[in-house]
Amino acid sequence: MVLLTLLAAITVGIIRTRNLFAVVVLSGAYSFLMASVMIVLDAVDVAMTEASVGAGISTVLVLGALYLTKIHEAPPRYSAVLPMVVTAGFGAVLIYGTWDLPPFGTAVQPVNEHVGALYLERNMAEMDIPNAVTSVLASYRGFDTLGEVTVIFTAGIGVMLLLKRWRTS
Amino acid sequence: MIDWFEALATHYNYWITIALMMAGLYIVVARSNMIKTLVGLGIFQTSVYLLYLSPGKILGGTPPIMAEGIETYSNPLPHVLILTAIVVGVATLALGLAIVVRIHEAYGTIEEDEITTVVDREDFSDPEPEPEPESDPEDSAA
Amino acid sequence: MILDVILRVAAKLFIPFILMFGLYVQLHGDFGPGGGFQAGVIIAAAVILYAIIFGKDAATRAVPEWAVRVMIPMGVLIYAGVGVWSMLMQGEYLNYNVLLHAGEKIGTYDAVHGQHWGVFLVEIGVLVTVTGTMLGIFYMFAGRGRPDD
Amino acid sequence: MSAPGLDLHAHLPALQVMVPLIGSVICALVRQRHVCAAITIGCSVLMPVIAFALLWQVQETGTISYAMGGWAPPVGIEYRVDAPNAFLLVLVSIMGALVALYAPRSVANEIRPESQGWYYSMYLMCMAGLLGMAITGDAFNVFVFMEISSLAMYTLIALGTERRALVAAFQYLIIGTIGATFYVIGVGLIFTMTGSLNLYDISTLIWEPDSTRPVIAGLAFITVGIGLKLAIFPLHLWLPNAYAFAPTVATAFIASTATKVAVYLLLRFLFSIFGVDYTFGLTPAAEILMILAVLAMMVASFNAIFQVNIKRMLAYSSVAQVGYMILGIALVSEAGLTGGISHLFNHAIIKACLFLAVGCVFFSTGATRIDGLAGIGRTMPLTMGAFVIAGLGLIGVPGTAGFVSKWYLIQGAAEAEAWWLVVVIVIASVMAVLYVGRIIEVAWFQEPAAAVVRKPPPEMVAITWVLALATIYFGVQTEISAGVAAEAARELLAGWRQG
Repeated sequence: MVLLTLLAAITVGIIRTRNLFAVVVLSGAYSFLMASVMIVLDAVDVAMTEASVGAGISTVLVLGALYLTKIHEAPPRYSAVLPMVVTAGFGAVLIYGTWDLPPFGTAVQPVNEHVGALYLERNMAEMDIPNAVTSVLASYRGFDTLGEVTVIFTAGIGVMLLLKRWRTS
Repeated sequence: MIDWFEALATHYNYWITIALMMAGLYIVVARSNMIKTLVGLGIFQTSVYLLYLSPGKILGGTPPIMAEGIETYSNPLPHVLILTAIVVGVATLALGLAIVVRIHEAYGTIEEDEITTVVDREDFSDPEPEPEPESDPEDSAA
Repeated sequence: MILDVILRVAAKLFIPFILMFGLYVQLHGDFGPGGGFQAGVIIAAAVILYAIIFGKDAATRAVPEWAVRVMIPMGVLIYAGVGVWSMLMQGEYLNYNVLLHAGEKIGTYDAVHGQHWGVFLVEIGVLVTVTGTMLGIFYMFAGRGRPDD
Repeated sequence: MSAPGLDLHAHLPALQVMVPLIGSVICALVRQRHVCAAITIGCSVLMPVIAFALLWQVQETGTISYAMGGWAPPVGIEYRVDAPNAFLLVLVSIMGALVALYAPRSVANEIRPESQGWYYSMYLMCMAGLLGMAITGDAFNVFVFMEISSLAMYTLIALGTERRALVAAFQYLIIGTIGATFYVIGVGLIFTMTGSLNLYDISTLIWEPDSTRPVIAGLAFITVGIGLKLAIFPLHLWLPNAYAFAPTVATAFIASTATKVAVYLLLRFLFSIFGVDYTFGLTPAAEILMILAVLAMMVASFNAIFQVNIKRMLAYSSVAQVGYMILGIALVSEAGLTGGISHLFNHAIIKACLFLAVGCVFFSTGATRIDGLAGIGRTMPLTMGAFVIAGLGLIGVPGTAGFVSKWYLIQGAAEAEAWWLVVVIVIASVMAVLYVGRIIEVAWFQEPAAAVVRKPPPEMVAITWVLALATIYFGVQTEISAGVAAEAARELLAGWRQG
């Protein structure tokens, strides 16, 4: 819970800072905190990914882009009323939606009883792979992962299409 | 009152998740700097991960890696979904940054407000003023 | 300059270990946290570290750009290829149960081993594409150069 | 692929997505532009064959379920084909094939030679993503394929010839990602309450939870998320620039397929999964959608009249046409839905034809502004002839495809005794007369301004004419499109729970 509160504090910092370099550093810290929260939530695989992607690769990429562009953000020109209203409406719908969600940490709720429990039951017999996350990722929902690799592929080709400097030009 | 406290305690992670999402969305909608917009988008997406992961945690459970003598595991399915979502997030970020770099080369600025006025001028005989670049995503949800 | 030397030596010491760790994460993904994606990111990070300290040219000598361009589609091809293989073995797309025949008899399959093979190959596909893409994107950003404005 | 005993028939659902996906990857590997163009055309032409086979199979044997990885749903990911999405698969794959046949010289004209191989790769990937969204029966898989197609689309748009294309692509990237994230939030809420991601499974579990609030909030998020993708009226602001500045091939393909797939997803969620009782019984979805649809038809048509860039004018018209489709949904009746679905089909044909005709003009003269088209009808009569036919279809003149779907919509409105809707449809059509008429006036009745630099290649004109003739064909022969649309409408109205 302390971690979650810290996360919120960092976010406020990101909103208020105009120096983009500081924003990048703060968002790196945000990712590490997020990874810690994920460990608390037992999502070790996800935490590892978030730490390496969010704090590692993303930071490098944003820094690279900053190097190619500029570091300071101009003060906003328009008033922040409309965005405030949008955000407030969004939050209201979410609060409405999450109000009746089952309390945190209980085993007896649909999400942990239906398909999720099936994976845990069947995993060892059908896969013999102890890490259930790996077996779900690569086999039970393997097609999603193929899609995920394809997303990465698409982004890679897209970036190369946009940024590649050809010798002939 | 008791209800409220109970709701606060059992749903605390949801509250923070919502706060983070709102912050992320606010940055995306309100800020004109394109890189900051992308950072905000990252926060917005990352906070959604918590929405998925929170219900999957079982108090007293362990990570879903099978071992002798452990009975309760947390739910692996949300973890898998979020792994995919993280990957999608970084892919979007990379592509977005690439476009921003190209925009900076083409326009010399990465402030969306400034560019919108330039875009308007390029379309000089357009009688309609260019609409605000950000849309209002809540209109049809309300 | 002294700082530079320290960095270089430290990097030379660290990078092999980072690469080893990446491989460990890749191969140990069945038993602990990790897998192709995390390993790919870690390995790419090692090369990026090398590029930051020794320069992009040195990095492109180690992992040339054409190799990256081949790696990106190759990983997806490996992954999708496993699916085609399972289709050829009369199973549904990406059905690893049917990848291996059990013994001589046709029509019986060694499901658990098939799953192991399937997951192993698929994770390699993920590793190749992720490493390639992360490096590719980094090279693109690093090679663009600051525009003169 | 001809291993002994390989039953291709059983694998059609997987092949529908995997062929363009693998084709795209091979394109990226080869990168020779002529080879890539050949691969793209080959894969694209194969797509309608598979799609028609699937449609036929569905009509013979009913819903097809294909378990990816051999894991029966809900554990694994399911591909589920029934009448509505088989119809959509046919539409997307035909458009993909026609645009691919049109593509090579247009691409050679607009994209630098070194990039063309990758460009084709992105085109195929975009198609694979859209087909994947249409065919899958898994809520999260929809998101993955949505992102595949979107990332490919951002890239395609950013490669437009003007620098404004970059800004358009960036705005689309931001809004598209917000849309996708909203969708994920919605799916997350529903997943938390039902524990399942399989769409069919969700439809059976949707009434189970004690509280409907998270599910309704989830539905709202999904609707807004998809709404951003399909450019429902107030969420449409990304669309005009994206269509206006993207390369011709990308515009024609995206305009004729991307919003259609999003409409399908919305139909799927509102009708098949939640069911009419849930969606329209517990929430004011119908009323909200109807107001938005009417606003879209009026405001966007009005905007279209005053555009100077012809592609942007057509883009605003697309927003208005999406309004017609949403109106069909909001009527919640068989006639209304039939109108909406057949309008989806007809509009795809008409809009593709218009954009391809504009592409021919751009190829020959480089003009994108309406005043640059002066007298073009006299110098390029063939191309502009096709444009006029499709333009008449856009207005909804009897004898063209546009008339058929509008007729069903009017019928649906009349059944609901909402006479003001009939008036709205007529007014929007009159505005279409104005903006299409303006082009025709400039093109045929003004002295030629721009010289035709070169004649458009025959295959480009031919494809444009195929679509123009299709506009007339489906206006006269209504059994095929309206018939299948009516069948899909009946299936959707029945929902999955009852059926």
